[in-house]
Amino acid sequence: MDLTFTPEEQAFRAEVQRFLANEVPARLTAKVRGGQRLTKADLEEWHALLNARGWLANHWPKEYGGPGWNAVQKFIFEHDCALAYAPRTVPFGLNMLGPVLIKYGNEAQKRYWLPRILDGADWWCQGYSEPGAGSDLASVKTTAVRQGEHYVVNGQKTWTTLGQHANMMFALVRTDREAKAQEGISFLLIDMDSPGVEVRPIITLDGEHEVNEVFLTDVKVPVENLVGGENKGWTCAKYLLTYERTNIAGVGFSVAAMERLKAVASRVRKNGRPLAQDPLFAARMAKVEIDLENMKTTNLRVIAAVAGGGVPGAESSMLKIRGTEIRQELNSLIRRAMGPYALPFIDEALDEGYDGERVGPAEASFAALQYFNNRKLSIFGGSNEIQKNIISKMILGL
Amino acid sequence: MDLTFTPEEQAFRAEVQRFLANEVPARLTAKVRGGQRLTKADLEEWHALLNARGWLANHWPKEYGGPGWNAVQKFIFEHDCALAYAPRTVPFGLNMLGPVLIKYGNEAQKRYWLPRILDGADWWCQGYSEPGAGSDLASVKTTAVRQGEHYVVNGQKTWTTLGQHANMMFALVRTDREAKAQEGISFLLIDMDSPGVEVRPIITLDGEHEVNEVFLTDVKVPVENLVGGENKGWTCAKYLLTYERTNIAGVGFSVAAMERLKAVASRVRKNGRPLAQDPLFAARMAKVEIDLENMKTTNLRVIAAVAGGGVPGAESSMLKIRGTEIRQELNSLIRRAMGPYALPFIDEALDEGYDGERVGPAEASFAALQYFNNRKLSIFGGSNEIQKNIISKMILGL
Amino acid sequence: MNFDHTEDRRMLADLLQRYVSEQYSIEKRHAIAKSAGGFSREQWKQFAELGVIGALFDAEQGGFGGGGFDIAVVFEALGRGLVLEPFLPTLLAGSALAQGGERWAEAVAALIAGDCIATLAHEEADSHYALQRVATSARREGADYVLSGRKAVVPLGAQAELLLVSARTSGAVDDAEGISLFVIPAATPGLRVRDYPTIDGGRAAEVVLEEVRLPASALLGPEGEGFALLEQAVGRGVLALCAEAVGAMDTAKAMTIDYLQTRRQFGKPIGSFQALQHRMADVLLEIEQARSAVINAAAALDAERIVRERALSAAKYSIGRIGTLVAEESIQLHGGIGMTWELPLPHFAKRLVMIDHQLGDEDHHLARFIALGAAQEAASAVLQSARGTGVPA
Amino acid sequence: MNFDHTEDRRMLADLLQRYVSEQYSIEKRHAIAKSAGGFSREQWKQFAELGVIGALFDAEQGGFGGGGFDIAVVFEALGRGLVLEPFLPTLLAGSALAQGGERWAEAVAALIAGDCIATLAHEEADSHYALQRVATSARREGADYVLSGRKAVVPLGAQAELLLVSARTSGAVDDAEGISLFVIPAATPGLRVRDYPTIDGGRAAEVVLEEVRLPASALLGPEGEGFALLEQAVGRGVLALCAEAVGAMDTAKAMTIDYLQTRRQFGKPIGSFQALQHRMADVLLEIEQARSAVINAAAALDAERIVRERALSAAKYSIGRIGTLVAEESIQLHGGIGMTWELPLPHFAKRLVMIDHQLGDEDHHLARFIALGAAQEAASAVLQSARGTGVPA
Repeated sequence: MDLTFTPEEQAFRAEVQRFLANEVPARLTAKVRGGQRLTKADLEEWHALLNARGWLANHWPKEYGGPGWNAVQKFIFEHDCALAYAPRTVPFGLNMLGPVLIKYGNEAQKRYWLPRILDGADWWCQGYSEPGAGSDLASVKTTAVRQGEHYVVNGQKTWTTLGQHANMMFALVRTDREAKAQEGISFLLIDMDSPGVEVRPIITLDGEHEVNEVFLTDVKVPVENLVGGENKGWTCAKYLLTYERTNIAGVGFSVAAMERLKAVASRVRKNGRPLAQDPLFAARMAKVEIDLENMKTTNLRVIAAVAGGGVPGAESSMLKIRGTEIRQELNSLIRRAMGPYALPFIDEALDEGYDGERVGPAEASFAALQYFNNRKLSIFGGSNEIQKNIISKMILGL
Repeated sequence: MDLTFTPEEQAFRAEVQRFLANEVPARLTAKVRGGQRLTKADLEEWHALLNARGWLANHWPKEYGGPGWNAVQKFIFEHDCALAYAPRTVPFGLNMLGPVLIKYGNEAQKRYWLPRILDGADWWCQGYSEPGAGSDLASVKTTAVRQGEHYVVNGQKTWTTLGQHANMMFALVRTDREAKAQEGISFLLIDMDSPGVEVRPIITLDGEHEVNEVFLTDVKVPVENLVGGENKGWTCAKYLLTYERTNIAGVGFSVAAMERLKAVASRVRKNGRPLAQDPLFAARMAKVEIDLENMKTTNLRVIAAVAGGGVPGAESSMLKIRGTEIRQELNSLIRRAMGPYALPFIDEALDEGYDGERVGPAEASFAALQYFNNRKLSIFGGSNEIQKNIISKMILGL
Repeated sequence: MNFDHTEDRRMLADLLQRYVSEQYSIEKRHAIAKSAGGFSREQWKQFAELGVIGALFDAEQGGFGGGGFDIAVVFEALGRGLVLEPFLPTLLAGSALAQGGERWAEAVAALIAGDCIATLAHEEADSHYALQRVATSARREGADYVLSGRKAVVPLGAQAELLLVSARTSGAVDDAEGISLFVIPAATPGLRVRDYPTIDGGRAAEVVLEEVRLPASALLGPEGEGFALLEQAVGRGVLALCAEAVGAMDTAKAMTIDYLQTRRQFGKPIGSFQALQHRMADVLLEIEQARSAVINAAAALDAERIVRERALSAAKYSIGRIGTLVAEESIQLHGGIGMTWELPLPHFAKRLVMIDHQLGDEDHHLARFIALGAAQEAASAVLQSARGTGVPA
Repeated sequence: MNFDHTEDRRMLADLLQRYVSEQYSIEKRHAIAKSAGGFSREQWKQFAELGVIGALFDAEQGGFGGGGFDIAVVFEALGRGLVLEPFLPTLLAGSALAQGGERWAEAVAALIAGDCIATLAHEEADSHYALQRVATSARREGADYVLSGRKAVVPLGAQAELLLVSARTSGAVDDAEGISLFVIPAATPGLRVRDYPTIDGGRAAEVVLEEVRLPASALLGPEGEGFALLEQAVGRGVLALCAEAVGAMDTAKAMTIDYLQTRRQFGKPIGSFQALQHRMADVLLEIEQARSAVINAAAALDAERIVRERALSAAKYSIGRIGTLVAEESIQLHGGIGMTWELPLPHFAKRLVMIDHQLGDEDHHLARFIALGAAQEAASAVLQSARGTGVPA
């Protein structure tokens, strides 16, 4: 057993760090560090940079344009990106649709859509959730009726993250109304510019527009946009959901947040001393730091098991639960560290180029906001309650 | 709203405190304070003392020998008894059977049994739980078949606390095997000296003998020992279970334990200072102290609501849950305060008259033991999980 | 012992609760929050007419309440509707002013009538809730005082007509002694205010004092002895925030129970899932503990200092911990919908979490509770040894 | 990065696990615990022959292991069966002896062969886990040392033939400097031992040193410099306890899962109740975190001091917290039956809780982790400023 990186892994890491240090525009990392909003153009710029380097679709096989990294390399990359305050990538095309197309798409679909994910020609969004369905994904109500060479789609999707930027959506639709639950579902690629598609913003509790409702009224979708065969969509859906994500624990984000927290707590003062020396706050920090140190190794153990041929099952649910709890706790502590300065909410300060007077510590502009926004971590992507159901099902067999 | 005691309540309290200071043998309070075992004779002595004063059956109406106290008086009495390290009373006759007889017993039963509870002629134990039933009390399997002027009882009871001392047991038995669950149950008074009654000890994890199994084989019970009518036993059972107990939160015990904890933490030293000044330990102590201060008022609010004609329902479940959690936390902290001295386990030191060398702080002889023993608090008397079911049922109506 | 409110207090509570529930919808609240000042002067005047402001002051001060339970019932009712009007700054500044004697009676009367808005400008960038930390200085120049410094996150600092400002006339930055209180009209030269919204829908401001020259008559109470006044006023504010939180918790609880009962998933109401039931049971239980903490604090408001301040810190600690729990659990139990602006629930959640950032958070008050306890024990040890009675080991 | 054990280590782990599960039943354990010495010499000899003791020492010391992961796999396997034999005292005393050079090689060989029992007598009544607190004194008299003091809760203090005792040759009671280590045969005059059982089935003793006269050759390592040796030995003991706890957790987990699957209530297996499922899921998740903590500590055992000690304290803190959780939850999920002596489960629970009382509890190690972190940051700040690179704000 050896927790240190091999010389090859170290060399790889050095290469990643060089790239991050030299090639990511300071403008972008400054925005991430400052908790500012990333625009569509920012995200496209970052995708293009990674694509130029061949690192964008790092989960894809080499033949489709992936870099051919192993699990440890992917972990290193995502970890160091977070530490360098690089932007996140948008996962809908890269991590969700891509693997489904690679596994279930036909040749024409692969040849057409995969390169467009890489070069940014398409911005994908997700059409999984429906109002009132929540974690019960199989209760799809949106229908698709075949009429000649088209499906005619009617229904409503929700929680469509960044759908306002998307020109394409992959969606679960019901093609057989007689079939039960998971049968009768198909996986369709829908052009968002088609007549009958309407995107309405959902404003979240922090006042931000990140998610959307999408209304689909008599939307015509060519039959060649069906992936995996009619009524076989649930197979694609499940594959997408259980698709191995090295980053489900978000360890990189947590490591970055931990560094941030330590820096804040050394800067902010209480009773004339750094907050980091306040016994109660120090204990909170140490507890989450230890939990994170443990999680780093738990995460790597799961990655190692997968690389060795194992399949992450209940383990990835554990990573999801504890990983999001740690991120949320770190957000909480950064918020707490602000003291009364958690209150101010200066909307303009979240946009690039803001040059108004700052209020409070540097993190004050986003600390409470990120805390509230990241309550979503334990809800979206399969709520932590659903993950506990999975764990007990797989372990208790009940 | 006024949280202070009225002059009448203060006078009553002074009277109770005088009694406790002057009339409880120091030998008994020393044993309670030192965490030593109370013998049958000790408990009988304490009952006799209270009975002489007319305070033994403090929940009973005056006409049956109760003192006629209101809810606040009962609370004051139990609170100050705990603070004075007075022994506990044995609840089976006083708090369980007594109220059932008063409500459902016939005149002859009341006239015969109630005085015997007061004067100690009978030592009662409980025949509710059965092996494999746990919190599902209605699944009684012990049968009672009427034969002439007797019932013939067969079956097994378990978790019979202090059954080794008892000469009488009140038991739930099934008198109609065709009826479903709660129907067909009867409430019987069984003489433990009858042929066919066998008591076997259950040794608990701390090595103590406090609970028992009771085997009943062809035990003949006279029909006049039936309380509340054949097949009507569930009514008695429920009444017994929901019978208003002012002391379900155990606030008195917790207040005494809190005092004890503070004294220990000022005496034990870490890094040359009292443990009470260690920031982490101080925070643990303060948290439970605040929780207890809140619980005191929650408890009184429930008592006041009952006194005002309200019925404690979900509230008494809340008191049970949080009350036992607080007691367990206090036990934990006293254990923690022992440091390495939580380990020694000198059995003889728990008996009266031990004059061997003491090891560690005064509390070391029982701190870990009480901690382990009191894990039962959240299990027995309706587990805390069952209490949460009750709360959600009554509030969520599901 | 008696857990019933007086008839008057119960009537006031009922009246205000009904008023808030009927007249202060979440839509109205959003509109008020977005308005220029962040609260409604008209609404404020109505509250004054209902006697709600007066309930925070005693008869001598021109009100008809002013006890711990008066503050508690008023703020609990306000919390149920997330009322934005300046009750807290009025209570903070008004409590201190009302202690200042005859000279300030007129100002207090104006507050009670709803004709004047006052606030307390006390916290500073580095104080992180420590009450005695005051770097803002007030130096004597002839008959005047000249104040310099910065005050942080002052509630309605830009809207108030009167600012009650703490400044140091002597002592080191952390001394309780040497703090003086000054009453400053908003228009005073040298006062610079930076107004901003807060994340829970309110308004606050950074207040900069640049050589603000004040006549000696601006001083409230004796020079250098402002701390006791400050502590008492802040204590009332702490009680108010705690009660407000319990009101907000009750609303969040009702909304969450309603959601659990009506929302269906996997073919059943989600409230039928035992894991969620048990978590909701925990939430209910904690809210009852929070309610008791507020009762304890209200009951202790007239007790001797250590008893009073310990009960207040115990309450604020409890409210900080439980408020955050209730906020997080009620969002989580709602799932995605609990994250949306459209629902009233998350606005209650935001307010609950932000209450922990006002007048001292959970950690601050836990540490303070410990420190006050140690002081209390030291004092009683001295007393006991003087009496010749030892604490039993 | 590599998460597989070496072939040798895996074989040892498998062998020992099988041995413990087949040869060390709970009945046997109860019998051994009740026996006069509290452990079985015969059993100990068998462990020696299996090479398990040798696995705790490296080749230079006469063993064939001695690495962090060797300690971890051995103690994890022991924890699965609650083995009572003196692995921990042997590791503690042996690790220090093995650092003492040639002169102690024979003693170490006897330990490895299972022919001699040694223990570490270090803690004192007032130390409450603080490693540097030593009041026991050793004064020089001619060529001899004379030791006086008391040692608390010494594992197998009455059964060991050799006691490694810490005593102060200089410095104040809390100084890390001035601590010396002495090797004392059990029969030495002036050594008084009070033997007693422990609540988790083991044995310990109070050791009183009354003017114990020792030759200078009894000194292990240089005079006054015993702390580093002590810290390293205790560090290995901490790792061992953590690994033992993970083994015990695994057994408690398996028993609880089995119980949830088979025990029926209200007509269903109790494992079908969602609230219990979610709590069990939490327990599983925490155990995996505990396992990772042990891996981190084992991997850091040869790292520089602060890194090593921080990982050890992080592990002991994690194990203390999680061990208690696993103990309490597995009893609670078992219900009443979990409270009975007859069941193996509660004995695992007792051991898990008591591990938190050996070599520093949860709070002690959390505070130590914080203090070491502050020291580390201070050191790296000095280094950084020397290099002229600042930490980004």
